[in-house]
Amino acid sequence: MMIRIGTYFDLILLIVLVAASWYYMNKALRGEKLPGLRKIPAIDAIMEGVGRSIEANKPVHYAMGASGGQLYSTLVSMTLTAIAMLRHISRLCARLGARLIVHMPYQAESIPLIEATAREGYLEEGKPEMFRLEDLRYYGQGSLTWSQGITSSFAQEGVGLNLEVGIFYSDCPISLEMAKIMGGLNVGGTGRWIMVYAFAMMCDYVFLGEEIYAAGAIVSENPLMMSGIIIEEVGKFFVFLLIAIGLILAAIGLDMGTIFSY
Amino acid sequence: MSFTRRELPTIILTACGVLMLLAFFTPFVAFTTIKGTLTAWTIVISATSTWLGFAYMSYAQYRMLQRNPVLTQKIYFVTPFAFFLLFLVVGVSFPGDVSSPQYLWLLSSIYQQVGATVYAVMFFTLASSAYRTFTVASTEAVALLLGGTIYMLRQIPLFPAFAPWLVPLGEWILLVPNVGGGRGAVICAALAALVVGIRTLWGREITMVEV
Amino acid sequence: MNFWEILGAWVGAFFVISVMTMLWKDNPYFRFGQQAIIGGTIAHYVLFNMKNVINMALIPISKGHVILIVPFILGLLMYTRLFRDYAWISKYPTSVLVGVGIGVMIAGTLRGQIIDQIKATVVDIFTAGTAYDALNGVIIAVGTVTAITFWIFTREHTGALGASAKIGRIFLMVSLGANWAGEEVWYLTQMIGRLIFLIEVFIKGTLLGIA
Amino acid sequence: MSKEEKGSITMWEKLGNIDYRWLYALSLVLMIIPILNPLGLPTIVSEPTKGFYNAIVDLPPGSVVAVSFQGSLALLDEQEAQFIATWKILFQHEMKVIFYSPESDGEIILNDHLGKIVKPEDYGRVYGVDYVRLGYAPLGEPGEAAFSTNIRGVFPTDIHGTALDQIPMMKDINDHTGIDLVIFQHTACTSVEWPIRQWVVPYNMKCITMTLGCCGPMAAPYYPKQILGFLSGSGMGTELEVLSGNPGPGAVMSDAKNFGVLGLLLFLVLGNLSYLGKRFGGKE
Repeated sequence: MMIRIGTYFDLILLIVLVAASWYYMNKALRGEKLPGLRKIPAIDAIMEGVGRSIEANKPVHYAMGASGGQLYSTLVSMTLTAIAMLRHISRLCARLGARLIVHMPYQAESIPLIEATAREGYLEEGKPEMFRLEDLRYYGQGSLTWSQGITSSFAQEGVGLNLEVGIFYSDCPISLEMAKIMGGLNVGGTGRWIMVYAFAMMCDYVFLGEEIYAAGAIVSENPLMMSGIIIEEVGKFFVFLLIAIGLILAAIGLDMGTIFSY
Repeated sequence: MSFTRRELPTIILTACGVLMLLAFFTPFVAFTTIKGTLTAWTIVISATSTWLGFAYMSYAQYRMLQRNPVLTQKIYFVTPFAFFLLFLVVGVSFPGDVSSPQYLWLLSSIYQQVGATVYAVMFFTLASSAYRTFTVASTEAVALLLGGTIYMLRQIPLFPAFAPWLVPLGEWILLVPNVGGGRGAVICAALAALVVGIRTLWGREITMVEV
Repeated sequence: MNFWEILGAWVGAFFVISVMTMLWKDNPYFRFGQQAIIGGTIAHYVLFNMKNVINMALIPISKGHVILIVPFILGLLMYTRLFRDYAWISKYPTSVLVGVGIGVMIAGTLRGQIIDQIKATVVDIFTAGTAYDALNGVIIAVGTVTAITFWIFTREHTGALGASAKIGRIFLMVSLGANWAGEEVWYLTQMIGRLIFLIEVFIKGTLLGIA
Repeated sequence: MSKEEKGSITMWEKLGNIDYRWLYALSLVLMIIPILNPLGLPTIVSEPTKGFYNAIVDLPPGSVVAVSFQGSLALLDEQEAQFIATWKILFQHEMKVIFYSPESDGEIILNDHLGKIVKPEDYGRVYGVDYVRLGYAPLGEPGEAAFSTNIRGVFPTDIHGTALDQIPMMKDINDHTGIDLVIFQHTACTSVEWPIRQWVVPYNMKCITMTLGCCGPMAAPYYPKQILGFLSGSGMGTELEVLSGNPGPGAVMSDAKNFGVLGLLLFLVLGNLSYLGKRFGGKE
C-alpha cells in the first residue's frame, strides 16, 4: 500500500483543501471577483486605536505571545498569522506616524522574521528612519518575564493601542488587564481556544478564535491571502458533509468509529 | 539575486514540508528517517540561534540608557546583565552544571518564585475583568456568567459539599456544552491553520515571501 | 533551616513581593525585580540551549556525524540578521524551520483536530449507553455545528444562518466561561501557594524561627 | 463593554466602578485567614479522577508505565499534589516506570520528588529493575513521536549515562510495544492532544494525562474514549490523594481556596447589582 492506513480521511480532507486552494487562488491571481466577506469590527478598531495613540502621544504596542514565535510546531500557522498582523500594524504606524513597540516572543529563532517584517513595513511606507530597533523588546523564556516586561513598558512608556495577536498561553491575562487599567485600547485574539476567554473579557474589540486568521488575510489587502477565507469555508462545508453522512450511516447501523479510523 | 533571496528559500521550505507529509502519509522507512533527521535539525537550529535574544535585549537596554542617562536607569541597565552573568557563571561552574545544587538553588529561589507569583497575580487580573464583564447584560453574557461561575464553584471544595448537585452540573458544563462549542472552535481554527499551511507550502504566503 | 535555605527564603520573598507590588502600581522595586528576572531567564534559556547544541550537534560532529554540521551552520546563519547587508541569508534557516513546522502541523491537525472531532461528534450519539448520554451527544453535535456556522464569513448572519450562529455563540460563551473558571481556580491555587510560602516559610520560618 | 453615561454619578455607577485594588485586598485577606487557621472541609471525587486512578491500579503488577513528565517549577503549586500522589500509586502497585522529561524543569522536580518526598527505595523499588530515569531531551511533539517508535534513538542512555541495553528493565523495551500505559504530563493545554496523536491514534495505547486546572476543558473532549482519565489542577490532585489514601499537599490548599473565592463572588454580585440598578433603578 502506498498510503498508510489511518490516514485515508486525512488525505481526502487535504486533497479537498488543496483543490479548493488551487481553484480559488488561481481565480484570485486572474483578478476575478471573490465572494464578499462579513465585517470584523476589530479590524477597524486597529485603525481607531492607532489614531487614538497618536492623539494621546502614546505608543502602539504589538505582542504575539510570550511563546508566540513557534516556527516548527503544530502552531506555526498562528505564528505566521501574527506576522501578517505585524506587517499590517507596522505599515499603519509608519504611515500615520505612531511609535510601535513590539514585544517579541522568547523563541530566538523567530526574531529574524519579526525584525524583517517590522522593518519592511517602514520601508514600504518610505519611512525607514522611523524604525527603531530598540523598540523590539526581548525578555527571555517564559510568560513570567514577558508579562512583567510588557507591564513595565506600559507603565513607563504609556499605552495607546495594545494589539495582541498570536499564540497565547497564560501570558495574556496580565498584559491585557494591565493595558486596560492603564487606559489602553485592547484589540486582539488567539486561535488557541483555551485562552480566547481572556481576550473576550479584557479586549475592547476581540478576534474570536478563527477570526485572527481571517483578519490576518483581510488586513493584507492581498486577494491571494483573502481567497484563503473562502477556502476555509469550503473546508467547513466538507466538515458539515462528513458529519451529515456519518450521522446517516451510523443511523442505519454502520460502525462509523471503525470507518473513520481508516 | 532574486532567486537566492526569494525562490530558493521557498523551494527549501516546500521540500521540507512535503518530505514531512510523505513520512506521515506513506509507510516508507526512508521518509520516516528523513523526518527524524529534519526534526533533530530544527532543534539544533533553534538552539544555536539562542544568543540572538540576548543581542536584542542588550541593544534595547543600551539605547534606553543612552536616552535617559540618570542613576536609576543606570541601575536598571546593569541589573539584567548582572543576573545574566550570575546565572551563567553558576550554571557552568559547578559539577553537574545546570543540575548542580547551586544552580537549582538559584532556580528555586528566584525563577520558580517569580514564575509562580506571576501566575498568582493573574488571579487578580482575571477577577477584576470578571467584575467588569460577568453581568446579565445579554443572553451571551449570561451564558458566560453561568458557565464560568458554576464551573468555578464546582472546583472549590466548600460549595459541592453544601450543594452536591454542583458536581454533576459543573461536569456537565465541562463535558457537554463546553465540548460542543470548543469542538466547533477547534475545527474552525484547524481548518484555517491548514489553509495557511497549504498556502505557505505553495509559496504564496506573503509573510514568508516578502521579507 | 540552614544558611542557604534562609537566604533562599529571603531572596524568594524579595522577588515574590516585588512582583505583587505591580498590582498596586508601577514602582522602582518592581522594576528592579523585573530587570533582574530578564537577565536570569535569558541566561537560563541560553544555558539549556547551549547544552543542546553541545550534546546534539558538537559532540556527534566530533564523533564523525558530520552531517549535523548543516543544522549547526544554519543556526549560525540566523545571526546574519544582525548585519544589514546579509540579513536576507537568515531566511534559509527560517525556511527549514517553517517547512518542517508546516509538515508537522498538517499531519497533526488533519486527524487530531478535525477527523477525530467529526468522528466523536457522530459516534457519541449512537454508542451512548443511555438516553441521557445520547441526548448529551445530540447537544454536543448541535453545539459543534452551530459554533462552526458562527465562523462563516462569506454570508451575512441573517435568517437561518443568523439563528444558528446565535445558538453557536451561546455554546461558545459557556465554553469561554468554563475556560475562565478553570484558569481562575488554578491561579487562585498559585496565589495561595505564594501566601503559604510567605507566611509559613518566610515569616514563620525565617523571621520568627517557629516553623 | 460598558460605556460611561454622562451626568452625575449614581450609587449604581459607583458600585460598578470600585477601584480594583479593593477587590485585590479583600481576596488577599480572605485567603490568609484559613492559611493561619485551617478548616478541613470534605472532598468529592470526580469521574475523570477515578478513571485516572483505575487506569493504573487495574494493570497487573509489573506492567510498564511510561511517564512523559514536562513539569514546571513555576506551576508546582497547581500540580504537585497530582504528581506526588501519582508516584506513590505507581510504586505502591509495583509498576515498572520509565520517567523521561521533554523539559528541563521536569528533571529538577523529579530529583526533588524521588530523592526526598517519594523515595522509591521506601517502597522496595530498585533503580534499573523497577524504574528508570531517561533524563531530559527537548522533544516537542515530533520527539514524542520518535520516542514511541525508537526509545534508544531519543535516549541512548539513562540519566546516569548507562546505555539502555545495560539496564535490566530496558533490555526488551524500545518502543510502544513494550509499554502498557502512558502517563502524559504537559503544562501547555494544547499538548493534551499530543499523546492522542502520537500514542493513542497510531497504536491504540492506554493513556492518562495530568494537566493544569485551566486545561481540564481541553482534556475533557477526549475522556473517556481516547484518554482513560485525567487530572486537572490541584483540586483533582486532592481528589487523587483522597481516593488513593495518600494525604499530601493538596488538602492544605483546599481550605484557602474556599475562602479566597468569596471576595471574587462578592464583586461579581456588586457588578451585577450595578448593572441592574443602572438599567432598572434609574438615577437617584
